[in-house]
Amino acid sequence: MFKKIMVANRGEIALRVLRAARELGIKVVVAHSEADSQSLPVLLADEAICIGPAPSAQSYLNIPNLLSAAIITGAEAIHPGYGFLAENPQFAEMCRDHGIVFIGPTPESMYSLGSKAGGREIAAKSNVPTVPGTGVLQSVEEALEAAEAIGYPVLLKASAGGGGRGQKVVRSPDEMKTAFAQAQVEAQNYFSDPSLILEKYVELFRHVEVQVMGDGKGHVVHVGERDCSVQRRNQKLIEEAPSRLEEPLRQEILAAGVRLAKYVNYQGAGTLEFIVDPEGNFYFMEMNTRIQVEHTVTEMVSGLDLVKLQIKIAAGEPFTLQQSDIQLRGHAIECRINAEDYEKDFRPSIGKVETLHFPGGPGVRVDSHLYAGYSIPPHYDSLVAKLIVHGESREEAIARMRRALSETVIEGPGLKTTVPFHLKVMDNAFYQRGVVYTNFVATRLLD
Amino acid sequence: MFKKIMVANRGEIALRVLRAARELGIKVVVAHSEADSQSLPVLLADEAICIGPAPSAQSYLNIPNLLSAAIITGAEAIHPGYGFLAENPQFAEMCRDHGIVFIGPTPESMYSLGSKAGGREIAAKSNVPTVPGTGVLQSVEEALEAAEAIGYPVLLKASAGGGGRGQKVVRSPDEMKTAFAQAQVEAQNYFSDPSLILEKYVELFRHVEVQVMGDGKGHVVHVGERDCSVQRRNQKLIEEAPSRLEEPLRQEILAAGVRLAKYVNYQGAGTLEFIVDPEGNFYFMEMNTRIQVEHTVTEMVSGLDLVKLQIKIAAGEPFTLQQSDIQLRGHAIECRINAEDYEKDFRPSIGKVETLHFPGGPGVRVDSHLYAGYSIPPHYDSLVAKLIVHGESREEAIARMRRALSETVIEGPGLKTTVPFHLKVMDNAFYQRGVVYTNFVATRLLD
Amino acid sequence: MNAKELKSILQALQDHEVSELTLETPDYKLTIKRGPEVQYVAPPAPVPQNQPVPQAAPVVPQAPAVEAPPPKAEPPKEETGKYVEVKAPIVGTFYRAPSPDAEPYVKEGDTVKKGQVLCIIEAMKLMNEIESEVSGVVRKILVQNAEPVEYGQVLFLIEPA
Amino acid sequence: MNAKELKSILQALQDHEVSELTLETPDYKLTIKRGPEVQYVAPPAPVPQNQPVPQAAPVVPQAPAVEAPPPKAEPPKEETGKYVEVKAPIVGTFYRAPSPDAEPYVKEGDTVKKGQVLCIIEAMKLMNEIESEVSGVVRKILVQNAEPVEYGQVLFLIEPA
Repeated sequence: MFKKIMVANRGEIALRVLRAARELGIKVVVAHSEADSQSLPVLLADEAICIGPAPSAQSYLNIPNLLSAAIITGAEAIHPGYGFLAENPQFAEMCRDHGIVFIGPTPESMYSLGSKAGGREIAAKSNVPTVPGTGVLQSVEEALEAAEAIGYPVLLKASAGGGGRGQKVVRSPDEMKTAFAQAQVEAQNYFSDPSLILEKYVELFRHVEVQVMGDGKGHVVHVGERDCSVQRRNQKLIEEAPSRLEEPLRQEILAAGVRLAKYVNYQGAGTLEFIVDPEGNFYFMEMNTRIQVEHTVTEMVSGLDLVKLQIKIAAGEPFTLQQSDIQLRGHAIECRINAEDYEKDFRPSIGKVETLHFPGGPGVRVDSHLYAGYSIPPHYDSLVAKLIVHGESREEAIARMRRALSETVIEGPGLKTTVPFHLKVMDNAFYQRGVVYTNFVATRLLD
Repeated sequence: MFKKIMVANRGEIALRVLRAARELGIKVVVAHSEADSQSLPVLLADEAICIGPAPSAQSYLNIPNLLSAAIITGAEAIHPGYGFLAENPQFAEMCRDHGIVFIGPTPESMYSLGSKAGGREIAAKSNVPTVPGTGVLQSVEEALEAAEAIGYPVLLKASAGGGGRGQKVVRSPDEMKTAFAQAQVEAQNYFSDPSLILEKYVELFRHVEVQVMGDGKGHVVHVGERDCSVQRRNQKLIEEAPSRLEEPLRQEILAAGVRLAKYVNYQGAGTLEFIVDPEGNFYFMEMNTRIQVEHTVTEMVSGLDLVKLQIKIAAGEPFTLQQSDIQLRGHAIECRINAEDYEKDFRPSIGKVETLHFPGGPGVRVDSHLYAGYSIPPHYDSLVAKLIVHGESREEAIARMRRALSETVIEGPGLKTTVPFHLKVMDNAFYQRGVVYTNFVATRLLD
Repeated sequence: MNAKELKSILQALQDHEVSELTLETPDYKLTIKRGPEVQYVAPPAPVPQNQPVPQAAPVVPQAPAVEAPPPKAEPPKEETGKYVEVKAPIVGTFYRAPSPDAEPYVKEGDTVKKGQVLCIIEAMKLMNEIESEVSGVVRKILVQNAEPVEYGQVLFLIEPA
Repeated sequence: MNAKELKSILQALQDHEVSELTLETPDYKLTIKRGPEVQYVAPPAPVPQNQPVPQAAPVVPQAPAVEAPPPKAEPPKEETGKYVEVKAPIVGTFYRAPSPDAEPYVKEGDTVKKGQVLCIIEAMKLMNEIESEVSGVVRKILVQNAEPVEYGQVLFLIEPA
């Protein structure tokens, strides 16, 4: 096992890694920016080292400074957390070149899974469904034919495109001709290339993801799945485990996740994201090759410490956990508490935390780097606390989350958090019944 | 289900009951003394009612005021917590007389189990072993005969006695004659009655207790057992679940607990305390007819909410939980954090909490009524927080407890807590190996 | 040591973030703790009222999602000084009269004698008579008939004779 | 002892970062505790010069069971005002000379010119020369040869010409 590792991250995930390492008896170096010199992970670290000024590009994304920091502090491995360099294969490669263990998958897995096309290819080879689509279309006629085969509605997309621009939803053959011409014009305007492709348009779906752990030697297990459908602008706000998918659909998705991860001989913790439509069709979207914010709900239902497992696998310890060892129990929900003013369109709200009181009692877990007197710096994301509850049933978990939220106090001059938003969701009848697709926040939470 | 209940207690257990009730959608009245008017349970309550001045005898033990408080606030039931009136059968009876549900067993069970003799009789009838002993001895010869049958060492006790006075340990027949005479004199002096009894002297033992839940209609399940051997002057300091007893001994004790509880047709949550010697002999000591401080470790390994179950049973909801439904997982440890100066012989230390920071992260639960700015009143017991951890194994739980303790900050002018004591226990090799009898603190924790 | 000197010391303490100061001279002993409380020990110098002593903000958790119970009737602050408060010695239901159709024991403005019954508090079906501890005039009755009262709740304000 | 005298003592305490002082003379006994009683586990944040110490006591969690790392060398407070600090622009290992057997680039007391190399910092096997941004005299070298340095760590104090 390692004697010393470095955390190349900040906030609650730096604290999470520190906790796991400390429980394993490993010393922890926390690399931090100047803005984070008084952060809780820095205060609790065995060693702290400043790796640059506040802006991420010069600190948490500064590969030379991070590697130098690991080298001069004698850290044997780097945990990248999530975000920043966690899914950067170059960084993983440079760690390896400098004899430092990158706690994550191999650079090769990251390269191959990192692109949409790469992921699609691997999915096809491991017999995991992706959203049906075409190659570049030569004509409207070809588009009509393909749409007929795939089934309406379909999505016309610029082949060279991205970010949703140049996309047209087509709901019937009648609309195809006009839409095709318009999409071509837009594709030409945005990307200087009028080539179009077409794929199935999934309008209403749940976001379901499978947690896997692999040893890089062919052994892969899943630790159940999560539902992360409560989103706003593609940002997850509330996650839960297990999903409310029925059997055998749930087992099929879990099996698909394991199949794909085995195909790439995956090492460490990874998440396979799927979309699932109301008819029970599911499609693989992408794989996140890192620990995720919402890994906590999986820990609550499994009793496992996923970050410790990451570290142990990276250290080359035998990964002996079998699928049958993993017993999921009860239901867990995580609310991401952001320093945002929910009533003002989730506008970021920074400042000093003067009064802080977190909930306790049965089934409540808090992962937060806040402390009374801490000033939330303006340079980074707005996640300030993760409130996680576990209950025997989803119903109990919701009641517990409502209770826990009502005990939470995070106050300071001008400081707002999303606690009131989460209370509103817990009180929402659609949420309580589990009727939650990714449009939930936009359509079900209106005043 | 009840619409409103009253908590007739204070501190962390009042908060615990409040949390359970709130999650069940029940309104909570917190009855409090004048000294507790700014306590956390009072601040979080739906209603608070002052029932007397600071001294317990005039407030938390003031039955007329408590009953009046329940009546005038319209509370349908009273939860007594632990301590105070929790094991007072008169109180339970008066609640019943006034049409208020006492959340606990029937007064009849409490009467019959409340005395040592009563407990011994019930144990005998339900075939549960108690410490072997005699009736009143007529002579030294009879004592020698009985000691031979029971096996040395034995304990000579005043028949009319209590509180350890007039007791003599006899390790061999040679010592008997002198000891018998001395004990007779002491018995005469202390209790004006020279009658002596004799029982087996168990010198080295673990304190193991079985958690049961019954519906008062004959259905009883156990929720595993706890080891509470880390004690100081008979005060429990650290508890864990499960015990480290080997099979089938563990199952025998669990079965004995259920047998006895079934025999009295037990209703609600109860705990059967056993002592277990190094040879695996176990003896029933007494039954605690209430929720206990250390119920939390059982909740951590079972995933059940015992206080909610208490309330549901008291409300007459069908108790459908079967033994096979109860799956225990992993290992849990609780440290009782007391406001005491461990280095000065655990002298109580009161004052204002100025800086407060509790640990978080995986497997950590905090039950505490503290908040930053709260003044610990001098009138009540010194328990200020329960820190509970859960891990896959006992080893992980110990590492996690050490980590969690090291994150804990409870500070104020002159305020000391037992956090350093607990850290010392977690670092103790005997504790880590699980070699813990009730003499652990006295014999293994010397500097 | 006069008030002015003390004031300038206090200002200096604040400027220099001093948390505690003890000064003993043959003439006086001075102890100052800054923050929530300021103590002066003999000989008592007049405490300047307008001194800038920082107040620690009380850090009290709030329960945003929980309904607060209706605030209890509180006597107006400026009046209480000259009045004697009659508080509920037990928890129960407050009654102004011995029976529903009887006259109240007392009304505002009535003169009462020490030992005179002011009201009853019903607790566990027992009627407990509450007597006045002073002679004087009933200036305020703070609880409505048949209202529940908690321990220590102020029931009457009496202006002693 | 008068207020003025006390004030000047307090100023001195702050200048020299004294947290506690007890003074007993035949005439008086004086005890002063300054500042919040807060221990930092991590390296102390650089204290801004010539600035009042923060007013509110920061409520910073401590980790009683965690070993504190050795404190980093800090420049003496009273001197820094007139000096220019040369800080590490990258993380790495500090070397005073271009090779183990070479003379150091500079010694204390040396006069340097703007742009002159003061040291090298090795990072990822690359030697990075650190140049002086001012002309002046090297008054203090705060890091030992071959010692690791973090970003922003003060390496030299230079008195500008």
